[in-house]
Amino acid sequence: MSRSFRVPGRGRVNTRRPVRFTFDGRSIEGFEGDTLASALLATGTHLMGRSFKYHRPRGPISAGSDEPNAIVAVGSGPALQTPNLVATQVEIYDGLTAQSQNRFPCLQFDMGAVNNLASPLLPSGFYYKTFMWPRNFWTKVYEPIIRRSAGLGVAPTAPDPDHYAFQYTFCDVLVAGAGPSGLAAALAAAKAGAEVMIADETAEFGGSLLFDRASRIDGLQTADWVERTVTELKAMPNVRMFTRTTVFNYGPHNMVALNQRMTDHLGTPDPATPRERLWQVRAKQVVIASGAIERPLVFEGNDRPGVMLASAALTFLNRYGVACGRRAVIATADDSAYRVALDLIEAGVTVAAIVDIRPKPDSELFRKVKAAGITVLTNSTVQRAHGSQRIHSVELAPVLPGGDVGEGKNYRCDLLLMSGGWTPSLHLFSQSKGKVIYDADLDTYLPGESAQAERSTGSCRGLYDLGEVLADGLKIGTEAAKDAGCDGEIDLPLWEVTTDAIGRGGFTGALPRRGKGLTAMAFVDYQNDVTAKDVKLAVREGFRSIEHIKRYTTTGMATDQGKTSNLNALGIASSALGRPKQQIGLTTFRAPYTPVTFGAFSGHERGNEFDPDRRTPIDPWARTKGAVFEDVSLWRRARYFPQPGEDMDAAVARECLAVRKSVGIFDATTLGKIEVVGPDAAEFMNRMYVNAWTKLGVGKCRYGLMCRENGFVYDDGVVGRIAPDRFHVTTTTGGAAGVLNMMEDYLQTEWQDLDVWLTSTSEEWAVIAVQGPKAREVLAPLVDGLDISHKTMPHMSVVEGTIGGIPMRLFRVSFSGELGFEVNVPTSRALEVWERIWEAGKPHNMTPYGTETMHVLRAEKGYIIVGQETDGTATPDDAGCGWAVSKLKKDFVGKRSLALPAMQDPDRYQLVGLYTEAPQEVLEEGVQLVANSNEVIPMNKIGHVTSSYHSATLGRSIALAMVSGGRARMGQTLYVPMEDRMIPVTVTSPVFYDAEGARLNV
Amino acid sequence: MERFSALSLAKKALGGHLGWKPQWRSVEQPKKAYDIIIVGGGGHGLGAAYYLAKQHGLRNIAVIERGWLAGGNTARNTTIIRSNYLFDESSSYYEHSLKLWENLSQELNYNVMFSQRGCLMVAHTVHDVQVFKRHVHANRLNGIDNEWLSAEEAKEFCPPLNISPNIRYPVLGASLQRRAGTARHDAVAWGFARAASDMGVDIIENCEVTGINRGPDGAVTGVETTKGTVNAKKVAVSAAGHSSVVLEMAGIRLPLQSNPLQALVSEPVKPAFPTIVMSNTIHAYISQSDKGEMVIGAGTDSYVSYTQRGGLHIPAETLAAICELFPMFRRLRMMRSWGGITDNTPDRSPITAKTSVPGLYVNCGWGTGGFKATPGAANLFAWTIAKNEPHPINAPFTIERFRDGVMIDEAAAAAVAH
Amino acid sequence: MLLIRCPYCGERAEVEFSNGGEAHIDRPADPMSLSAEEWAQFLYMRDNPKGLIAERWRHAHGCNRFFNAIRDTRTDRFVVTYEIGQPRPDVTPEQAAEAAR
Amino acid sequence: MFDASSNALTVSRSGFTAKSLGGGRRFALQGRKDTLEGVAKAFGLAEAPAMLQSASAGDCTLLRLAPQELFIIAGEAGLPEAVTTYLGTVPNSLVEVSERQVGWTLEGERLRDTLAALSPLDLRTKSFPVGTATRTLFGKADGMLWRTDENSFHLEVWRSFAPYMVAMMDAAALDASW
Repeated sequence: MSRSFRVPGRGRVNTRRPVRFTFDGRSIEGFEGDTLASALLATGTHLMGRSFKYHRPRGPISAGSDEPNAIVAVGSGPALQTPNLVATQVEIYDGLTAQSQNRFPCLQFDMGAVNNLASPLLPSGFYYKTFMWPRNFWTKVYEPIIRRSAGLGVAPTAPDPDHYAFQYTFCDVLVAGAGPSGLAAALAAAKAGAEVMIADETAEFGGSLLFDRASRIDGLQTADWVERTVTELKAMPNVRMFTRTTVFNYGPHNMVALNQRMTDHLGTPDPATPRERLWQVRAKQVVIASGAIERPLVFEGNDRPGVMLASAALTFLNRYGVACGRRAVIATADDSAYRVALDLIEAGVTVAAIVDIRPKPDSELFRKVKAAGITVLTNSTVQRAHGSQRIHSVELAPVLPGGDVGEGKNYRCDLLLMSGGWTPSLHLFSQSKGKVIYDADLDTYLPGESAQAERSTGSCRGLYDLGEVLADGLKIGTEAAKDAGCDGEIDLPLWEVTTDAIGRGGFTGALPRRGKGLTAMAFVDYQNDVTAKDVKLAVREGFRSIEHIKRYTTTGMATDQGKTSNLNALGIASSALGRPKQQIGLTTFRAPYTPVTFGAFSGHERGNEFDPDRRTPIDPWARTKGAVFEDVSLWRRARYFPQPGEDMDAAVARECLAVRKSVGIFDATTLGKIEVVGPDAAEFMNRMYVNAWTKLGVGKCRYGLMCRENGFVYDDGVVGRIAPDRFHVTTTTGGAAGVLNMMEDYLQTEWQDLDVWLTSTSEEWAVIAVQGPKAREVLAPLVDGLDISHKTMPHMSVVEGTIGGIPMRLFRVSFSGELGFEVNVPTSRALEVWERIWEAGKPHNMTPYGTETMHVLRAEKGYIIVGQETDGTATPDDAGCGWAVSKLKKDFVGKRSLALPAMQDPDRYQLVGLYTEAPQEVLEEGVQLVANSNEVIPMNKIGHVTSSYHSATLGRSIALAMVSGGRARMGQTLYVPMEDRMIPVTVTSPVFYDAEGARLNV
Repeated sequence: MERFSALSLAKKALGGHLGWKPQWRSVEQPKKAYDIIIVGGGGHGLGAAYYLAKQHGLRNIAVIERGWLAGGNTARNTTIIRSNYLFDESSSYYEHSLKLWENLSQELNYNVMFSQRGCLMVAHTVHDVQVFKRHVHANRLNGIDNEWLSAEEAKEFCPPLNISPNIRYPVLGASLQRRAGTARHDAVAWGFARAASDMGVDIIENCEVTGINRGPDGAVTGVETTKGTVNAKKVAVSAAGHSSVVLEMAGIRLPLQSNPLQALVSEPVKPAFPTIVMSNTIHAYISQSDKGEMVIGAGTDSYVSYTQRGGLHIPAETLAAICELFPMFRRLRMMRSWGGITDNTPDRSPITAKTSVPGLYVNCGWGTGGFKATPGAANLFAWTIAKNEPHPINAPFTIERFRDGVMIDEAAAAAVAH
Repeated sequence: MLLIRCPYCGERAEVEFSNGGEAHIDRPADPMSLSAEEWAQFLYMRDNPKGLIAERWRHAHGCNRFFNAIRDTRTDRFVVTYEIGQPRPDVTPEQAAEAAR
Repeated sequence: MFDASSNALTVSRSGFTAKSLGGGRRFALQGRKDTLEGVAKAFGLAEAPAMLQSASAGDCTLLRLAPQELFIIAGEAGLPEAVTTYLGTVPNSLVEVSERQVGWTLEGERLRDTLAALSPLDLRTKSFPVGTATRTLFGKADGMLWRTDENSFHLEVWRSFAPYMVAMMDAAALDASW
């Protein structure tokens, strides 16, 4: 294993920059520019992973993102070990640690491989047929075993310390893929003056040109041409170029998502660098240049390490300078593999034989290979590859007339290359909702008519000749730029291309074999261990749609999402069903093209920035006073202000008593506020609210209740009339945006005749509630001479004035049941005013209180909280607010629904109060009520508790409840069934305190 | 029907698995007439056929499917099964279903992998706590298991859960229904198809209903399809997102909107997530499949669409929420995403009912929650079709409830129909 | 993410908008004169077409105006957007075909 | 960084700065089209700025944020008398919102990249020329953006969103340098 498989003079890795990394703890040296796979292959290591189901030893079959086998974990530690990365994509750096996955105890000896021995018992769908007895064994016994053996890598267990960036951007032409066609298209579009973005998923631009040693463009080696072209593109100000960037999602309206990997290839990235950046690109035109993927051949043992795609071996050789073996056999159905043979020979690899499934292959390359004296077996097949953790030989056998397979001959080899032809990558095209069409000539699917502003170019639309590909790229790039509105004079290059004349070929399905092969395992989907037999079994069991076959066998559902397997599965299904491929169709291509990190989607929406954290201007003061906060929609509100040693109950009891006995101060800034202005303001309010507004005098306030058109309570709040044509409307904290939206909806779409306009003033005004018998005494000296006596300013009135010279709208309103004011002041001055009131309140032992005390105080008064007493199914009358509903108005939002018989049902849930028999017993909010103490499950429930508190004022507990026919049940005993007992409660009025309202009118 | 068992599997293994028969009869061409036609070959439609045959002795039935069997929402959901709904009407319906789930594998002789891993519904605000406790108590009195857990208890049940007080919306607690779980979605449909087919039900795929035929008396006489006219006295529509389209053929307007719903899975990893977690407040829904994929439900787009896709910003929002609740999953990767078409009613509760057209029945409006109801809805729909009247459990779930103002508003009551 | 042409602000990303359901459903002038059946039709029954839909959008995070749009629900391609109050525009067969594509 | 009561939230990163705006007053003026034209005349302008356009009159700037709305950025003196006089004669809604919003002057060569991390708006000069103003979404905060110069923007958000906005801009500005 120590002997190097590096080929001097080949490859683009930097042999002057050795890089040391570990794989499964083994220290290994590679070079700068290597992937993990190329560096391991350079040491002769093919075994890199274990398969999903049978735990079979596996090596890479590909050199790119389509790799199904070489799946590894990279990084170390509970936070950073990242599972399921593809070794053919992982770039190595000094200190990289990688581990193999899905094996125990180690990659070379894996206990899970016992599944392989049991494989005859584990065909597709075996789990649907078994594990059903005894019934409870599924969850307890079978499923845990299945789960432990499934899964690939291990998820991190500690939070990811990295961060991820996000960016929207725009361009005229987005080119997905920077192989020959992509580069040509980008160049043409850029020359036409288009703003171009071009992205490639690998570390270097060039695609196949980076490993094509045979072709010449303008006499240049292809890699040199790439360098020349990339240099030219980079020099253009209208071009943005991205490596390590996957175009992974083609959304509606030409919104295309890219994932740029920024640090994974670096050993010690600057910690400020985002690990990845997600781009959302709105492109006028998209050019898909996503290339084609070589297809494996399906034969027994095609998964043995050492079996790989011919193009992969060529890539490893020419891009990374690695020979994947010493002695190769090549199995092909396509001419391109002959080029691989020639390059291998040139690099000193022995090509023991080429086996071609086609009866009479013929091409320039074929003749070159023959001329080089290589054994070529035509009309022949691979019967079986031998070896376990590495292939050692392969049986090649002739296909006899009539289709049977004859006796074959074993060829010794350590490398078996396969080429079933090429599958154009249709993922992005298909995601764009373009319809794929079957091409009989190429025996594959190609892009059909575009559904969006998009074009495919190059091998992803079935062009394989380099000259054609480059010309196509130029043409498509020009057209895209033109359709994007850029039709500048273009001086298009004319490239002289010499290349191997690539003929055609290809094969889909399973290779012919000798015998039934009932125990032979020929893999279609490598990672998910789906064999040709499995596909046939699915068809045998009646699964005829390709989507059913995919789901029953799980083919195409592994981390590679079927890039190498889909067409072969289709081929096998086609033979088994006896229907042509075009009548069967492909499964849907689902985004993402390759897996994308969750973190990249979430970007900076994390921690406190997950959602805006809205704070009031009083928040800093509340924090210095030790307030405990709660989230109410986006706002943080002070819930209570505990003093040392106090829990919530103690703090709330103290705060409540302070308000009842003297005065409290409360931050009500988060209330929504809407200024309703215009000559038709009152008419508009009449239509929106259940109340009547016309007669509300200037300077007066009214409690407003709003329904939805379905008749159920939507929001409430006090409304003050500031001027005949101006209302100051308040809403609940959570309802602010919704109420404004609903108002705008009616105004803009139904009542365009009204001269009235709405402006949100929620954040214009901060609101300081001063509540309690001493409220007036505290405020009076502060309001710059304003007369706020009961006579001049009775309950439910509003006046404009100043407080210490600061403009103010002063409301005399109360949500506590005590004499109260709400001081509305400009938000930036609120803290100043608050502190002034605070100082003035000190002689009265003014107490700050939070939302919890606010809730208790209002519950003592029977005031509802929309969303707590009501839940979207309560009418105004249900909520005890029937009094607010105007009987005179001909119409208002919700009126027609309220007239439905069901809305008048006497058994509707109605708001009532409850007293527990034991005065200190506080019910749990949300408990249910029953009428009889002897109810058994399932019980006949007649209501539930919406609010429940200990009332310090009353020295006992109180509760509000919604009870069926509740108002007719006054005095009745109901029961709260708890797990262990029935709690008796008495139905009472929801107003527990000062029912006559004497305390308000002082 | 050949019974599935470990023994049958072993026997067939000896024969290289060549001896298996199709799981259901694939009928290419429908007969001229059936007693009952079910439009829509998803889990609900196939299940209805099964129960009609099994419990009501009606076997001359066709299930007509536009595409491939169970290719709609049956194939596109996140497989959460629970019954902890607030209102009695809903919880009875979903509990009826949950009870059927508990025996479904045995009943169908098809392992639907119903895994009762529990469902945690996480509370982030005081309001959430109040609402969830109301659910817990209401469920308990109905004999439906649902319990309240503190944040610490929730973490014990689901160790990856982030209960740090320092996140934007700290976890204040959670309700837990232990009997809730997940199942293998395809298996349910295939199991029903196999059992129904065995009792004589014809299953016709790739056959689109293009019209509903009615006699002079207005009653249903059959359907037009892309495979010709098929007569039947009863036509039962179970077409999820396409219900409006099919019912419109009989001139019936429904209170439905079809909206895109997206979901996604991560790459498979070893067991790292023991249960289902739902957070309605920050829109995160996650469980881990038997295969090891994290199965994540995203939000609904707000507009009507039949495209089976939506904007990427919707799953992005969900993943941000997932990464807040489970910050160790930030390095996991989205492997596959997809969209479905949900049919949503104004009160987010379904319709399983007769229609105003004699002989025409509809089961729709399941929104984002239809999978969990599969056996229950199928069972009650079959009852309704067979007896031409609803079962007491689905009696409230009529179209007329919107006219009468007797909605079953789980959404308004701050539950979410996931 | 859809690209939506606000009649007032031009093309903007979908996240700036909220959908407002079916368009051209006028609130009855005198709801109280309607039967329960008629009221339910207005309130709840909706076209849910697989094809062209006339729908309302609100440029919620922009000019805050409601407007109408014609869109094909099979492709999400817009035919036209227009101001509230304008009648539903006729869609030519060519436009319909383009939207359905 | 959290001090919601303070306007002094700023961002200073290489390539991007957000400096708090000074005082001044803000008015949301809504009315029918004729009224807006009348107001423009009262300001001494030939016509009201077109949709998404801005116009200056004395120390006031008028931003046409909606067909029925002119958002007015004014000095401490508020609106000219001619304007208030005119408004007294026609149906309209004039609401002072000076306190509702806080804002910043944004500058720097990575300005566009920074904003592009938060907003889906096309801010290329050809799509959003100098003088353009609009409301849009920045992450999860509504914002009002006005391009005052090729490389200078004026941004306002509702006051309580300021800490969020600053944190997001700061993170975006850092990312923009990579």
